[in-house]
Amino acid sequence: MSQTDAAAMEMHSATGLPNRKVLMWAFIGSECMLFGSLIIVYMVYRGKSLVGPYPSDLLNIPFITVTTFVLLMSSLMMVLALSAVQRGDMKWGKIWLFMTALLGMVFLGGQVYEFSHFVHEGLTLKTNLFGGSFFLLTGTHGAHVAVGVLWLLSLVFMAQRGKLTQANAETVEIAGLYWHFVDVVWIVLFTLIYLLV
Amino acid sequence: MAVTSESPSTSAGHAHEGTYAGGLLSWITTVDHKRIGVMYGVSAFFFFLVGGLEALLIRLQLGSAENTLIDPDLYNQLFTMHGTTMVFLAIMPLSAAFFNFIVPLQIGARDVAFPRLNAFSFWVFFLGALFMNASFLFGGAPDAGWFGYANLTSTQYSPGMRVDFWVIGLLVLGVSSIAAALNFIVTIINLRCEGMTLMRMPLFTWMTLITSFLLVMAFPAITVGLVLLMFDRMFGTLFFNPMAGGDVLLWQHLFWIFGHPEVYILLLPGLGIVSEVIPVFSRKPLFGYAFVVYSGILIAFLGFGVWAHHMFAVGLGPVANTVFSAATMLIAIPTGVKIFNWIATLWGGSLRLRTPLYFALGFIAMFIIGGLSGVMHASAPTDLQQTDTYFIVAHIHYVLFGGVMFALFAGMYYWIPKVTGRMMSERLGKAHFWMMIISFNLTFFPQHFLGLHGMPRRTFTYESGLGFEAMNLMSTVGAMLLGASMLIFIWNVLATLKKGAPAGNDPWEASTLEWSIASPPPHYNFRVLPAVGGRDPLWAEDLTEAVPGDDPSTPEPHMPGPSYFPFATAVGILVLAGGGLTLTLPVVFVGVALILFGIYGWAFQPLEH
Amino acid sequence: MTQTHQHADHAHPSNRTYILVAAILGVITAVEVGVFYLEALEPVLVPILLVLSAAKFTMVVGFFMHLKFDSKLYRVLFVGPLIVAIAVMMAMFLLYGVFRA
Amino acid sequence: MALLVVATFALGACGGPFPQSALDPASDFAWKLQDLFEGIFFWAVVVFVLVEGALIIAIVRFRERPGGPEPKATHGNTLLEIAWTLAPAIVLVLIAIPTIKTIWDVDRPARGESLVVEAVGHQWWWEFRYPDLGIVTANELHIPVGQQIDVRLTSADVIHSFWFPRLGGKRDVIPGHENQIWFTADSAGLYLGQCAEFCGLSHALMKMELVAESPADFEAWVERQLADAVVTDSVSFAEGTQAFMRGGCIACHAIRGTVAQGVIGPDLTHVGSRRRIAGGILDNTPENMERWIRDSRGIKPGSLMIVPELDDETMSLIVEYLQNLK
Repeated sequence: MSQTDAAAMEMHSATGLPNRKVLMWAFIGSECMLFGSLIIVYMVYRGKSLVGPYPSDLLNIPFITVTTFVLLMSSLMMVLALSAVQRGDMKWGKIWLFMTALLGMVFLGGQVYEFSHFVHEGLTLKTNLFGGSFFLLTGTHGAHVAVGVLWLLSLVFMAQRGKLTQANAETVEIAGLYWHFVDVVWIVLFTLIYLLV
Repeated sequence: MAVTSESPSTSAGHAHEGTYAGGLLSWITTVDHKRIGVMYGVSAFFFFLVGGLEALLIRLQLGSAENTLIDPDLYNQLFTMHGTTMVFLAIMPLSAAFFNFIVPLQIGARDVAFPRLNAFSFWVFFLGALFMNASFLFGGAPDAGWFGYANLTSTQYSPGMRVDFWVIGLLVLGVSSIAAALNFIVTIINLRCEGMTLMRMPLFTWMTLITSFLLVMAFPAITVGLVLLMFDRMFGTLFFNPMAGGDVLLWQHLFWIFGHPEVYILLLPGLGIVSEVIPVFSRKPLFGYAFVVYSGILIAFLGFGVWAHHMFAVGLGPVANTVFSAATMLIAIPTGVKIFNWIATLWGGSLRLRTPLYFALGFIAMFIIGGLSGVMHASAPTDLQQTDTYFIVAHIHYVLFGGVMFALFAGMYYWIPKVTGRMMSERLGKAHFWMMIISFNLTFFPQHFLGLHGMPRRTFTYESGLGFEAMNLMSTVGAMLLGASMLIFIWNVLATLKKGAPAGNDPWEASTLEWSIASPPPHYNFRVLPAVGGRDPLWAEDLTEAVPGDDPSTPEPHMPGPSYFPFATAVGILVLAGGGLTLTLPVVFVGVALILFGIYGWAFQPLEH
Repeated sequence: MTQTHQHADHAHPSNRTYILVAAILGVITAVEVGVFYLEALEPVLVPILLVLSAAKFTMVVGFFMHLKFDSKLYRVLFVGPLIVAIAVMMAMFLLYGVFRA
Repeated sequence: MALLVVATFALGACGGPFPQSALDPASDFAWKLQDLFEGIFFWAVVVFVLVEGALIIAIVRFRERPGGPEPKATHGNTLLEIAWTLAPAIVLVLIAIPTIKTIWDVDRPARGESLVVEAVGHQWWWEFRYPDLGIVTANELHIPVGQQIDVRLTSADVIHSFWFPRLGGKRDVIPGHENQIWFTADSAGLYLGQCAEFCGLSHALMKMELVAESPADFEAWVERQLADAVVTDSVSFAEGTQAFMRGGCIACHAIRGTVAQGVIGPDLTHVGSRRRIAGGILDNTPENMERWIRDSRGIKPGSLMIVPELDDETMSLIVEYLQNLK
């Protein structure tokens, strides 16, 4: 929402905390339960597939380690972007934001490659319980990454048109919270899906 | 009655009936929390009547043994939609109506934190509710129970679109609930007026906050369950297919991880209302405020640890049953604490026996019964006899009707003067109360015995000779009277709108901030944002210091302008739902395009016009 | 009254800290994968991986999301539901014997 | 005290008798639940009287009186709060102890000698197998009094729930899981049961019966069930057999000793001996059997039974044939 909100409504904040940031944290709390439930499904069905391919047949640890690293680094880009915007350094702010989105897209590209490889190897949603729960869990995460990429690109676009300035650091911060959370979820998924086969 | 007709602010009160002025378009684009609250209230009450009508048809069918009035196909649709409607389309949005109208007033704010998100929540709820009920016109309503146990909901055992309507409808309603809950979390945390610390918040606001947290934490679990089911039905996944190793019990876990907190989502707002009404009409502050607050938090927290008590008969084994039995019994303690504190509030008071208090007292009396029968099936072994029988039907109605609906009616009688600016008829209100409480007990008390004597629930017929006839007939007669009692309420509301006496600012001599301003409140609520120095600001010794009031010398504050983007986004979601239901990609794209259009327009439209 | 609190989060870590944190995250990830391939660690694989992953989780949330430095309220909003989610997950894992060998 | 509780219930309830009542236990399992329930019920009554009493006293005593004093603003009392936190806690402990004892007594596998019965839930009828005796039947379970019965529960389609209220609590019948329930009937008689988990269109019409009889009677019943379908020389029997095969019944039904070996529907080897047909909803008379065959979907909506149009003669032959399968 625009900057004029608070002024227009004389909305003071009893806690001194920005409304949108409180909203984002509460939303992230809710997301914990969403991914928690999806993880429950994946873990409960781990090893319950009646037919293959099974996780150990398909999961490519070195490959996914690379994309995991890419996503971790995108989080670094994100904090650098925020700190640049907070300093008023919009040039670097824009660059770091774009880098974040770019690394996000690389991660998504990796996921697309992984998915199509699995499908090629005979694993689809309908093949077995592993297929269904794997695609649903990582797919939901991927959708979150995609939304984040769109969001970040919108911010880059706004910055390009001069509509994103130091005064909007909060807007970047909130997008950042979302982005880091998506990263955090992947940290958990990486361990549970790929390493605890 | 304490109508402050001489006070200067009453004249201001008349001036504010413009709060509701304007045509249909102004309602569609409104972002005013009061108008949204009214829309929530009216539509939720409409769906309450729809759900009630479904219940009456069910009772007509069960009025006699081996009755053939309603065939099983229709019967299963009716009980499924009765449950779904009452939970998601009646009680939750009725609570939301109070959240919307009352909470910003109680905390001394001009609106909620995100007014357009609020409008969006309402429209998603309303369109989702229409979507769910539209199923009646397209091949029949959902018929697998409001709990939708897998694998009865699979395409093999539930072909057609009925269950799809249910799955997609609930997903849509979940969006609405989570958005609204996030909004109220921020509103209550951030928009409290000066001096209103957390431990000075009115109880209703407290319970709204706790309910909102429950919503954001509980809904994701059912969302995941529904998505699994949707994938099974639409894309052929195997999540709930036992032939492929899928576990049908996983649905039950996910459903009840949501479903038990959901019970408290339904209940806590009612507890909040009663905690407001009782002190006001006892003329003394709430006894043990902190304990009532903490017990609410404790109930909510424990609510996440008891879901498997809905599954005692599935054979989880003695360890799980012991743990979940014990955890469930624990909940009785904070619940008891609340009841004792209410009675202690009454004790030593000067009870003004007006309609809101009647309903609040009726709530306590009925809720005790529902609580005690609840303890009976908290014990896993006794539950083996009671689960899935009419005993549970009786229990849930003592909690949700005798409990929650009585509390919500207390809230309606209490706050409708604030909403409309007019007093409701005491005579009709009390007639409504007595007819409702008598017919309620006539309907549901015998059902305890029906259950214990072996009548399973969700059965469209019962054989003669099992001894069920007399009690079922009693129940049916009671239900008809219960339905009729609603007519008194509707009559009362209509008469109030037409010729109710002016309410003034504070007809009940209440203590919270919503009563410090005109009825109905002006669109900006407070000309000057109030500041409070205690829990009961209007009862404070020095009124002027506590509440600045509606000082006409200050200019009217600017309020956010109307916006059609929330409505457009909600319509986009409805279109998307329709596309998903029929699996037509073009419709899905149109829906997504509408949603994106709505969100972008929304994001870039300044709040003030 | 609100303005005075607005920038309570002045104590931002520097970019140097961020890069250090990112480096540690990368190292932990490498260690995780290493542990995964070391057969000698097979019996303790699960606890090691869970601890390492929790450490990464905490670092991202604490430093990148500023939870370590920000208002306590955000911590309540996040950690409350997180605890409920973890408790529910643990209960379900126990009911289904997920970590049973 | 048991009597007192039962009397209270009888007074509170109208109608009756209640042949399917959980309050009339007839097995060890059912008695355990009943004893526990009575204890909890006692405490519920005590709490009910105390709390509702306090509420009523408060309402009557503190009604507003004209000219009465403004009430004193009390804000709370920590001692009282502790007291009314502890009081229900104590009552709950008194309830929890026997509860947990009973859980560990009933939620465990059967111990000792028992007669194993496999119950398979179908939409909307029950298949019963006695694996040790080699008997397959439907909707009517026979057991000897005084012998522990160990019922293994599985489902052929959706979730059902096995429930004979007088013989104990429910246990869900879940596809993909095997559940277990065990009990010992303490007196001979006919017990009524019914599916308790909503299982689709005709859930209300999924009934079953249990005949508990003396060991000698049970032995006799086993003998009769073990025999193949009765074969007589009468012409109508042979014709009936032919008609049964012609009518397509053999696609789903089995009659041991004949070519009929279908597995989808109930085993009809001794259908003539059963008290009821059609999933326990119709008395087993020739008229009812004909009605059922002609209009199974009218009587039980959603029933899977498909019967081709039969002329009157074939129909009467089939009915007579089935009635003779004692």
